[in-house]
Amino acid sequence: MINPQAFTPNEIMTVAAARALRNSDVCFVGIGAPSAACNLARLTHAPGITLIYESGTIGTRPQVLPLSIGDGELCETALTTVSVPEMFRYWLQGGRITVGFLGGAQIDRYANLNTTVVGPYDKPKVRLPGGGGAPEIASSCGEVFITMTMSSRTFVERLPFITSFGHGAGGASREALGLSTKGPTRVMTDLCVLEPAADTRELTVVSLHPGITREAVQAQCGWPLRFADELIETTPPTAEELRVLRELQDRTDRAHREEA
Amino acid sequence: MINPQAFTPNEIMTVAAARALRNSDVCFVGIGAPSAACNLARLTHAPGITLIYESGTIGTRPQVLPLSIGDGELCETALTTVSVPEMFRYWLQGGRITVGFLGGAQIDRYANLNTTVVGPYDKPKVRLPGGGGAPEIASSCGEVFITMTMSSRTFVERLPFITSFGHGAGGASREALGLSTKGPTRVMTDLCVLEPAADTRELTVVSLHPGITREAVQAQCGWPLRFADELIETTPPTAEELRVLRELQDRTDRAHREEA
Amino acid sequence: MATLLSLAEAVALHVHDGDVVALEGFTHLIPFAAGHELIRQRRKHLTLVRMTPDLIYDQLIGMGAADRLVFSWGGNPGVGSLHRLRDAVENGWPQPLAIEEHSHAAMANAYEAGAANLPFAAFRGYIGVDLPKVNPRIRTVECPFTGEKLAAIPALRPDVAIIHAQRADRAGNVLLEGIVGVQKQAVLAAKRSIVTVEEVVDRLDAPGYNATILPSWTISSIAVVPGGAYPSYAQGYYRRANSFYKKWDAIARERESFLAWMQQNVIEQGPEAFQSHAAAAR
Amino acid sequence: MATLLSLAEAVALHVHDGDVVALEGFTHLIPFAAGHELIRQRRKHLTLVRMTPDLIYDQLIGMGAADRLVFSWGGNPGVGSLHRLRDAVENGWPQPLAIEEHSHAAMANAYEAGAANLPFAAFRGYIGVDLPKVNPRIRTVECPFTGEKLAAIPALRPDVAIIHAQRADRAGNVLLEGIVGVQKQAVLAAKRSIVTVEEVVDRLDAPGYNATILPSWTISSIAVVPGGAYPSYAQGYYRRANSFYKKWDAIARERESFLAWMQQNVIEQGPEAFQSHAAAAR
Repeated sequence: MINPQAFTPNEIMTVAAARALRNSDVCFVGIGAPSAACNLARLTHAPGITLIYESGTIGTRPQVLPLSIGDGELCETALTTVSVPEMFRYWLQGGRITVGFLGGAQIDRYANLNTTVVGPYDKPKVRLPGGGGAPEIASSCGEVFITMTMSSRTFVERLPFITSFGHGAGGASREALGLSTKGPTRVMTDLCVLEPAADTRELTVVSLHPGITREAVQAQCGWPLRFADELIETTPPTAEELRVLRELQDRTDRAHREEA
Repeated sequence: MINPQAFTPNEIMTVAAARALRNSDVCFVGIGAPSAACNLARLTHAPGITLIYESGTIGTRPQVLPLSIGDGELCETALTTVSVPEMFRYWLQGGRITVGFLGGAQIDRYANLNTTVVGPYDKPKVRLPGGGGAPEIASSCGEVFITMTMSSRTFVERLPFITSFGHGAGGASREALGLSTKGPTRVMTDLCVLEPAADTRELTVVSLHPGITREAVQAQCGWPLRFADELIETTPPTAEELRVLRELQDRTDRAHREEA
Repeated sequence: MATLLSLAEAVALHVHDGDVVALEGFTHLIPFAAGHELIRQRRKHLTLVRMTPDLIYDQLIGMGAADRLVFSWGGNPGVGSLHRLRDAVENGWPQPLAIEEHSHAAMANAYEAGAANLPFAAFRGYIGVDLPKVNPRIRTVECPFTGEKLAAIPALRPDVAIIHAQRADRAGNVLLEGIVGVQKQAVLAAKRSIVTVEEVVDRLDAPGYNATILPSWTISSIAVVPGGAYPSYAQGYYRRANSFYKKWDAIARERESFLAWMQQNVIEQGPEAFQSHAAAAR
Repeated sequence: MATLLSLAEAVALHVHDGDVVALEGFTHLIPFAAGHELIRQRRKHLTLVRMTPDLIYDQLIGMGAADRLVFSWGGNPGVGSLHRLRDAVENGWPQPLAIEEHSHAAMANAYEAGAANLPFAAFRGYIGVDLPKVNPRIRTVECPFTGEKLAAIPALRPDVAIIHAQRADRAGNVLLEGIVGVQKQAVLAAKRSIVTVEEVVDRLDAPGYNATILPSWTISSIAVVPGGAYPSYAQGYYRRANSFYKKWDAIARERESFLAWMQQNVIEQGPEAFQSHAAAAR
């Protein structure tokens, strides 16, 4: 028997992200937490969800989570697989994706993300992987969900580099750039869920995970956090959600152990 | 037994066109005489020639001539078939075609072609089919071969409309437009073969088909024709060429009669 | 998600008078049955978009469905003229037809740009020719790196794209194979789309991992019309009726013979007639 | 027409010091064996182009083959950093590495433009982000119809493209299937190309009419290297060695362990070693 009270911070982050997805969504999936969340949604409340990976696989239904965005499992279980130029031109830029998932090394209060460098670009202290698909996922998807583990080194007052655009300097920053997509609408962390305020677009804690205090969240954030007036507690994962997620992770671990 | 002396004007035009093709050519094929010529070349001296039809079929080897540029036979015998945007972008514009075949309703002395209108564009006397692939075939292929039946209504002093660009007003007209492709290098007719003069680029008769006089050719041309100093007689079709061509035409007629 | 409707329902729902409509299919998979349904439902004032108008647009134009034609090659392939198209352009019968004319390369690029949600396409084209003098929708764009001037064309974004395909699965995913033309681009570029299919199957049996498939959620409605591409063809189902293309020349040459043929074969028929036509071409 | 050569001959013939070289393969079909041959032949001063540098560019950079890197995502997928890439950028070891950085969308479009013989690509990208401030090869272009400003990137036209594919036929036509990435575009965009294949067969057995096939005359040379994509994979032949991707993190973290591994597994080996690696991942 699964004890629904006993879940890890990572599990509730993944479950919260999965719940945000609808059966009708067409979802551009990143690796790691987004991939687990999207497939958890598919295996629970959203069996009709369309998962797209930037490697070109459309409508994929992996039995185990891929390590990369281009594992053979994704192609074998997909409705079809297109070239990478087609993926970025017809499908992402084409405006056909309802939800894009992003993560990042750093985020600011307006949900702008940095995955490029820490320190100056020309003389970086830490060279991060770079943008990949993120800059255009951030602008072309109907809305963007972000999953990140909170810490004061990752939730920062000021980004050294904007790799993908969230709500810029807040307010109508997106509209000012001609963007008609919503941008980040939800940030799922290991401690809480944040959403941009309707007016300022500043990220606001709307839901605390069970047992997490305001102070605990603030301690892991580099700017003074806003909390929603009607702050609620995140509904804990159900036994069924935990069972499906753990089975998925187990299948994945077994599969990755088996091969060479 | 085939009598190589007994050939039709259309047959020698097709044979002359076929002979101009090399085994290493990648050829963009139009319908009608070009299609017969290209497949005759493939079935005789150029078995390695690559035939491409604008419908997307690459490396096709039809057993019968297609009626349209998209008959099923072309796809079934092709190395592969790509989308039409890809055909025009990667393959034609990509500069991968060595020879493009064109025909037209009208031609002028610089091998510019009209397949658009007779009379004013806005109030046409005769509305012709239009350019289709021709404008970009004329500019993107390494060189262009033209096949047309001669008559003073089709070989005209002045075109009412330039659908595809040959040598413009002659001389360095192509270079002036930034074109590095050769444009029309040979015009095969039912009476003779013409080539642009090295300097002026005016079409010049270089070879008369057997039994055809200069006067007979001039009678079917709307401008005063130039003849090469070393005018030769076109080598008549061989018995083998006529046999292969007629068998191809017979197979084609039978196939088109058989279906509904 | 694509809804499964009868052809009459799909046309009634998605195609309105005055719409910009693209029926595509490059020689192969031309949606003839859907075109006939547009005629039966008396759609008017359409802007018809198609690279190769072919017989189906000859029929629509001759029946007075179109105010405007956007095209790149308007002939009966391998046979000759489209007489109804010519009669409309040359003589304004049954009504004047405005034309917007391009090259194949331009239209293929314009559909591509539409599918990719770009406002225009740049390409190497129209060099030295007269079409840009008569079509203001052909412009130039300068490469911001080399300064080179390229031809530019606005993206095609039809109100409705209508295509024919081999088959759909029960979830409404559609497979095309063979000469696939610009159909995928046309559907992705359009606001709404109708796909007629030969059959609906439990499993698509797509050839390989990279088959040309339109997911259900990219299509508005699907209608099952066996033989719906006749006298064009559906690779793997029936062959092109080349002989009908030749016969059309005589049918369409005179207004009277054309109207009589349309009355008998289109107005008084339904999509079910296509099944037997195509069966003869198998 | 593609010539059939040994991998060593193909690399010696087509890749020169200072060349712009693109080894492509999006997670799938990464040409590892060819990358190792570049290292064994001690190519220097290369500009390496690749959307996702992956382990193979970590190895080339760590061995000092590259002066410059053009890329859009430089990590070990699902694992973490590319330590050799970081060491080169952060510390200039074993030599400084200039970088030209793009997004995936930009590079995919730039290869596409190269294959299409266009000087640049226009796309909707880089909105609100900092990369255009540090990369002068990102500019804008204005739509000549709507006035809208789009991002522009120069076409990629490498000196040499190197890819791995499932198989070639005896005429040298090459089949790719599965996750096909940007490889076809890279080959068509490049001046020269090398394709390593799992096998040469009498008949390609292409899946369907629309398979991804590079005709022989679009390829410079083909080399048969079974397993040549390991630890990446070849759909239908062997699986991705995800465990090696994880192991690489420890191997590459320190300069000494990296150099020792390269000496033993690359310098002292040949392409034939890949067959047994891949066999283990079958």
